[in-house]
Amino acid sequence: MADERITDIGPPHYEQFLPEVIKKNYGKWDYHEILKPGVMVHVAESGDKLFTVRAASPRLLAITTIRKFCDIADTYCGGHLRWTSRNNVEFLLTDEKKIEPLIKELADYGFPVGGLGAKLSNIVHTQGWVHCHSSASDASGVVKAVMDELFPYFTGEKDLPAKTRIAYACCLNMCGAVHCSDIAILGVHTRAPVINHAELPKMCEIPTLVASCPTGAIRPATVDGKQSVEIVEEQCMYCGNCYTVCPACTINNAKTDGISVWVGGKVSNSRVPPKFSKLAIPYLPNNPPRWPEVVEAVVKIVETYAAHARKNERLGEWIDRIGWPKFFELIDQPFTKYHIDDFKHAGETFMRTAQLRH
Amino acid sequence: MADERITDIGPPHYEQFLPEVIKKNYGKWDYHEILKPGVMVHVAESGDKLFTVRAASPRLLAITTIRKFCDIADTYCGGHLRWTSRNNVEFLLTDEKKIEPLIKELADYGFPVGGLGAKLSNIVHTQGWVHCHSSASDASGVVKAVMDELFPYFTGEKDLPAKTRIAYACCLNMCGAVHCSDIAILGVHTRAPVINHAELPKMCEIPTLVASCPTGAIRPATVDGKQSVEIVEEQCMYCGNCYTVCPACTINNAKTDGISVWVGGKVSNSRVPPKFSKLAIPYLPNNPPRWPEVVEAVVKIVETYAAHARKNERLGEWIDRIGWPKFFELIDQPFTKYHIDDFKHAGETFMRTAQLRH
Amino acid sequence: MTETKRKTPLIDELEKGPWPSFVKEMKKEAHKPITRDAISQLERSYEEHISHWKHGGLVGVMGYGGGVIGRYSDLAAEFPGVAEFHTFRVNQPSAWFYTSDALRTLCDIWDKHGSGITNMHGSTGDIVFLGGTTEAIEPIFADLTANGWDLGGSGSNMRTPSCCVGPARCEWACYDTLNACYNITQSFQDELHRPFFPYKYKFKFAGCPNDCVASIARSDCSVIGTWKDDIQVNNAKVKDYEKQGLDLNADVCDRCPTRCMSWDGKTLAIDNSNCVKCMHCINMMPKALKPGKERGATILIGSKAPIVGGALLSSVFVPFLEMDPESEYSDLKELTEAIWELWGEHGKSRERVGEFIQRVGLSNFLEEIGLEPVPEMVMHPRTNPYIFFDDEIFEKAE
Amino acid sequence: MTETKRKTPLIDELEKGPWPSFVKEMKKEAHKPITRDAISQLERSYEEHISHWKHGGLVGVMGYGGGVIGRYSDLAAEFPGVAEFHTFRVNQPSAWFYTSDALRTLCDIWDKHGSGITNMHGSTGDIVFLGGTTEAIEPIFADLTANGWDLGGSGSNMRTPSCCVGPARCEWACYDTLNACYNITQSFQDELHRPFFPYKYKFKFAGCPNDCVASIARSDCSVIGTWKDDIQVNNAKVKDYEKQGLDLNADVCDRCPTRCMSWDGKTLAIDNSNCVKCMHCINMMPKALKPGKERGATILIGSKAPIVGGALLSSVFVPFLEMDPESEYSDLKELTEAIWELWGEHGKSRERVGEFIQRVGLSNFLEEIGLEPVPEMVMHPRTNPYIFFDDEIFEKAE
Ligand code: SRM
Ligand code: SRM
Ligand code: SRM
Ligand code: SRM
Ligand code: SF4
Ligand code: SF4
Ligand code: SF4
Ligand code: SF4
Ligand code: SF4
Ligand code: SF4
Ligand code: SF4
Ligand code: SF4
Repeated sequence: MADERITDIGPPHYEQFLPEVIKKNYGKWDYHEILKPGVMVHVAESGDKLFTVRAASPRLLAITTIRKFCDIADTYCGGHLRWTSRNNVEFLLTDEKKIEPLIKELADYGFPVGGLGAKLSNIVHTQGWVHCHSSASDASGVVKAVMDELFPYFTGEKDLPAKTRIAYACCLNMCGAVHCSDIAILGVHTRAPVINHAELPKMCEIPTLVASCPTGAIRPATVDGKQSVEIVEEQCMYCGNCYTVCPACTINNAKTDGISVWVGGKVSNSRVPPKFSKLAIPYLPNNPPRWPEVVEAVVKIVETYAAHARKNERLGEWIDRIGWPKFFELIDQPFTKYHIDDFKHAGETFMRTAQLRH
Repeated sequence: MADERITDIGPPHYEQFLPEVIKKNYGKWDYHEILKPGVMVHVAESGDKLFTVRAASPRLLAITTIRKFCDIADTYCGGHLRWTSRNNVEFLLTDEKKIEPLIKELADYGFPVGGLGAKLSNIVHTQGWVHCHSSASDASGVVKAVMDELFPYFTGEKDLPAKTRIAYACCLNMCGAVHCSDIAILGVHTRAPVINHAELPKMCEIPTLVASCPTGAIRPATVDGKQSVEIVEEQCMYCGNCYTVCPACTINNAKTDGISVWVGGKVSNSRVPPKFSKLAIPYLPNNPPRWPEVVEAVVKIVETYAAHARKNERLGEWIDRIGWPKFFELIDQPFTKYHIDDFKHAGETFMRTAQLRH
Repeated sequence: MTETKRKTPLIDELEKGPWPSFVKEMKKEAHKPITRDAISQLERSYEEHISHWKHGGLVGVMGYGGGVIGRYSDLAAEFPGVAEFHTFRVNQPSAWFYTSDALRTLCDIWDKHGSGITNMHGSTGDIVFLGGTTEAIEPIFADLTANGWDLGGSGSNMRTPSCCVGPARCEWACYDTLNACYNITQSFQDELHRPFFPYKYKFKFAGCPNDCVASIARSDCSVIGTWKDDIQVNNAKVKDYEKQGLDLNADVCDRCPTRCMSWDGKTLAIDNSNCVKCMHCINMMPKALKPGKERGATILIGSKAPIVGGALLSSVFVPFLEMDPESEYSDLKELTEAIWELWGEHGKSRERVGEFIQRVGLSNFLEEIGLEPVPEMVMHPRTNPYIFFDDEIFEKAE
Repeated sequence: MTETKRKTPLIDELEKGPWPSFVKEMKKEAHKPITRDAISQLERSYEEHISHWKHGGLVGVMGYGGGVIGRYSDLAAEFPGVAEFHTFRVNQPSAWFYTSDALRTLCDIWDKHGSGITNMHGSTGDIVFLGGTTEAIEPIFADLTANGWDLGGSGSNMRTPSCCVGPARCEWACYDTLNACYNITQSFQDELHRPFFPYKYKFKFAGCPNDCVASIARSDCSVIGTWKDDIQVNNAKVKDYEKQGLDLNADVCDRCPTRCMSWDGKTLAIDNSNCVKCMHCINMMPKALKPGKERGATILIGSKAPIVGGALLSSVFVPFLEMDPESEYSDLKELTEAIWELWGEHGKSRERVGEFIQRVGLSNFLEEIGLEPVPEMVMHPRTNPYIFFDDEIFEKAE
């Protein structure tokens, strides 16, 4: 019956989207090699070769662009392409000769290639002012401003010691691997939510709201005869969780929202276990459209890392080797009271050894 | 006035107790060398030499013995001796020829020398049944039983990879560096305190008592019309803190008290930062006078360590190198649910990497 | 390019520069009124330094609890095009492989019903259709399903699983990530679409410890490929790398976390019993080294972002699990169902499974789901003596 | 040997074996009734697997709040000798140096008034007189002070400070531990004897990072010697160690925590800017290497045993402090007084300073005592984004 509602079919099976060379050599790849910035080859046990050309993407794509990618894929790749876990787009070829024309066409259309190997890849990011209500800043705009400056590290024009992963999130919900990135840029609210006491009783359940606060800053209260809540300002650290569960607790603040910078996280198990990113700069102002303070700070960190770290040393491994005091000195940023943890497991981060550089 | 009470004079000034050679070379020592088990020499910049002979001690000493030590010191050391931070006694000589006769006299009196360098030193320990009310087992007895077996590691007859520090405490108060020892032997209570409701109101302040419990297991309750407390047994982890603040909460239990073994702690900042000891064996029975299960387990750990570790590798460094799964396999002890932390910062000990041996 | 309602000098600034511009992308669809208003409202945010979106009420597809994120403008009067501006999370195919045909179909659907702007992809992995009205929800869904596509997850349910490129293109894949991801997604369609958990539950499948989908940081269940036996070494090719300038000692052996390798100029000796499968040496020499042949995965549980109790990385639950596609991953599914049952019953609202485990204690959690404790689950045994003893200890001690 | 009241077959067992026997020691004083009963009661504990001591009530020296630990037998009827069996903590001299004369005086006092058994020494460092009656307290105290000795600490006060052998015999002492220990003890006599803190407060002085008094694990204030400038190297003597069989690479350079050294067979090159003063290389070659010349100490605060919030190691407060005896340690005293004032006012009863700092937050604590935060205080900056922002950030950001 044509009218029957189709549900729960799940995603299409991936196999139908795989190029022939992959179907044939599935699970039988022998090795890979990076041929030039943005281009690699995978060689199968059979001897077959699969070339990948990786192009930048702003992640936010118009269907116009996607259709253009389709045309390009038809021309060079038998219609085959994929996206990566960091939102780059990869074109999959078997004919080595088509690589250069493909790269040229992509470049002409505004999509440079790069980000492979020990390079800066795309910035994983979130919605920001384009779509999210709780964003302390825009996402795509900050990413664009930073990547314009760090562009040579993506294309390979400038060298890096190892893979470098920057991530951006527009609020503490951190929709992205911000908490485990070489450099994390994070929008922060810095003021307790403002409560709309008139709307609150209609929109929110007070017990859920009270329970939502990690520091217990929210207490039930009667305001103008209405059941509502009050926030103990000294206990609030602006996580915005109350705003998520109750729209009447507005956390956004045009004047005081800002951006923090975190460093030294990683995800891979390579050499050292995965690490969280640590606070480098607690607060920078929110200056659209190009966030010059943020861009400058991030560029400084990348340049310092590029100049000082050893080969295959991720940013966090480098800092662990030289020590945090030296890191703050090199990036020319102050160490402040905000850098010292005061959350649940704070004591676990105190320096409990006399092993120090003097 | 002869009758005036003298107070707050503090300890005597140390200088009056220092031998001449020390006064002369104070702060001007050049180097030291271990000459043989239990004997070392310190050479001053001036060329002067100070010999130290270190003898074992049970720490609990009769004044008869101390007077004997005084006689020995008079004979060989111009009356000079000291104790170490691990309760060994050190005789300080300038005449090298007197070393052997001194060692002989000490041995004849029952006090062997050793414990210097990469050896097992004395076991730091506590009161036990000799003097403390909250002890889950005796202290001196367990120490004696263990040291009798490990004796060759003290005298140097058997080799060790590095300094090895065993400590013993008779309850969770841990009066000694038990929590940072290569091997820690710890008396444990394993049952919730029994409350003497008749005595409690007379002896203890209920709010203080309730506040003393780290897990909040104690609640005010009225029992037989009297104000007292009740203990939620499932929440009690037998720390004995309530007993310390209130004698009417008896934690000692002849049937169920026992002994646990912990490994891999250290204090020095040498090579790796100081470390806490970690649980190896949660419970062994309390079997005086020789605690065979405890002795056997500790000897097994020491022998395994001696056989497997590298030079200058403390026990905890060795385990970190081979991994905990291998350690449990080698010492032939099970890994149980008790080994997994469930206290405040438990999550910080979970294995948050795929770096594993398979 | 169609005119927006107002000038947009601030965001226009972001059309400049070498990195592809999201503003250009938005403007490519500015012929649609909805998109035009989205652009104008964005300019307004740039002027005022604040978001103009409001929380969504409950919007969604009939019978599904997730897949659509409701969003409304707080400037609806001024920008009526975005009065409703919901997103649709379309479940991506394993490892984000497409054909141009398939993509064109998706573009056509989105062209017909929405803003024409997308995220390729959302952070969880979905294809995100960014900006559509409430009215369009059912029609979009009908068109999607008619063409073989379905929605992904949102809300307190299983979220859309994702996986690395794995055996499709990577020589290091220790199991078939694409197959596992597809199989799990299909098997748990109900849990994906109909929220009944305390909070979200994410799966990510990485073929090896390089973890190219960040599974250990971003999924409640992280499935990371690994191996049991010896690393496969081709010494002649190791030598080739050396000739090409790789410093075997400084760049490989000294960087091994357990220092279990050594190189004498001819043979790379590996003490495989101390190899922790970190991948570093293999990464350095893809032509010369390969993971062992006895392959499977480590299952780790519990990672999440900071809300509310602080961020977590996943922690080891099953050190080594075979991942034979023939088995349909029954062990993993059994484990998952046991976890869901326990957490589903006792987890608090908005408590991720990682936080739940910390609250009830890992040992208790394991006991309830019937998993034996093994030392691989912890970095080290407890350091505090606050042990809850059961009666069994007295028996064992005898 | 005097007869005890009853046979003691169990503890007699512990007279055997090569390690010196505490039972033999006790029996050496068994001519005293009090000691005889202590032995008998101990045998009883060995039979019954339980302690027979009871909590002390308030016993002590007039005007002092500490120094005596009250203890009573719960079998007083059977063993009247130990009905009261208190301990006396006598403040030891710096680094436990004695002359035979001084020791004989102490023995005579204890012979006259008590059990004749001691601990040389207690875990905090005191000379412990083990077992005396309430009646004997004042006479013992009078005899002690008349001979120049005083009691140490117990209860909620400063506890008896102790120190390593330091410059008296050790070539690595980076400051005068004996002098510092003596000076601090004397300066804070009131705080030592008259409890007014929330809980105990311990000082330990170690001359270098080897920390031979376990200060970092066992004292609220750990003073650990260190240096600022370059390690003093005598390369000829390094070579000698090599000749004698030391493997410079494996045993020294590879074990350096920051790998900041290398040895080419002639020169030991040290990148001193990355040396963390761990002592390892110096420990390995006392004749060849020495700490630098610009010496002082690191001040760390807060270590303690597990009760109640879990054990803690001390953490860095002042990375480097000069420890000139001429200064009378005024900086350290100022810091200490600031800490005592804050903790004294706001600490909960039975809350050690380390726990207090964790409760109020290190940053807040530092602000209150007027110490600037420095990165040496933490292993790494915070990982969670839960920051309490003050208004000043907006100014700074401009
Ligand atoms: C395409 C992609 C998987 C996918 O399914 O989409 C992928 C593909 C490859 N990764 Fe990856 N990784 C991809 C995301 C990741 C991530 C996840 C992330 O960045 O969010 C990680 C973890 C990053 C981290 O630790 O923070 C990741 C950590 C690695 C590593 C470990 C690097 C390290 O030493 O820490 C390697 C090994 C290497 O590069 O030597 C690796 C190696 C590779 C290889 C060489 C594997 C192979 O043999 O094919 C692939 C191409 C190399 C490259 O990009 O340099 N891949 N790789 C992802 C590309 C993202 C992008 O567009 O840049
Ligand atoms: C006498 C004593 C100090 C005192 O004032 O009483 C002392 C004296 C010396 N220590 Fe110590 N240490 C003494 C307790 C400690 C402690 C504290 C403890 O055990 O509770 C430690 C920390 C132990 C720990 O980490 O758990 C300690 C860690 C060291 C180290 C570092 C060892 C390591 O690598 O971890 C050295 C360096 C070495 O041995 O190479 C050292 C070296 C030395 C030297 C060689 C220093 C010197 O040049 O004179 C001294 C004699 C060597 C020896 O005993 O092997 N001393 N030493 C203590 C003797 C205790 C005993 O009777 O055994
Ligand atoms: C769209 C997306 C960001 C993006 O631009 O890609 C997103 C968007 C939102 N996330 Fe997220 N999250 C998205 C991936 C993530 C990830 C990354 C991941 O899955 O790998 C995380 C971190 C990992 C994790 O799950 O912890 C993430 C952690 C959160 C959290 C914090 C959860 C926590 O336990 O800490 C929240 C808060 C909440 O659940 O209320 C959240 C809440 C939200 C909400 C629903 C905000 C809200 O309260 O309504 C956002 C809707 C924005 C919008 O306007 O569309 N989002 N969110 C991602 C989903 C797209 C997709 O389906 O592919
Ligand atoms: C005598 C001594 C043990 C010994 O055999 O040497 C001792 C004995 C007692 N300690 Fe201790 N502690 C002794 C050194 C320690 C140490 C070691 C140190 O100072 O280096 C510690 C660990 C370090 C620390 O301070 O944390 C220690 C941590 C405790 C604790 C747990 C404190 C904590 O914060 O975790 C308690 C419990 C309490 O304070 O109520 C405690 C309580 C006690 C009491 C007073 C038990 C009580 O509640 O009445 C014990 C009296 C036993 C008795 O019958 O005499 N004792 N106590 C040590 C003092 C002798 C001396 O003055 O030299
Ligand atoms: S990080 Fe915060 S503001 Fe940004 S998309 Fe996620 S929930 Fe929204
Ligand atoms: S923003 Fe976070 S800390 Fe502040 S009141 Fe809301 S939930 Fe609590
Ligand atoms: S460890 Fe416990 S039982 Fe032993 S002396 Fe200290 S307080 Fe007493
Ligand atoms: S023993 Fe410890 S946990 Fe148990 S009731 Fe007493 S204070 Fe609480
Ligand atoms: S996680 Fe491993 S298997 Fe998967 S793409 Fe990355 S390197 Fe290849
Ligand atoms: S995979 Fe990692 S741990 Fe194993 S040998 Fe290679 S570098 Fe060492
Ligand atoms: S702590 Fe350092 S200075 Fe003091 S005795 Fe030990 S090695 Fe010597
Ligand atoms: S003291 Fe320690 S850190 Fe410094 S050079 Fe020597 S071994 Fe390295």
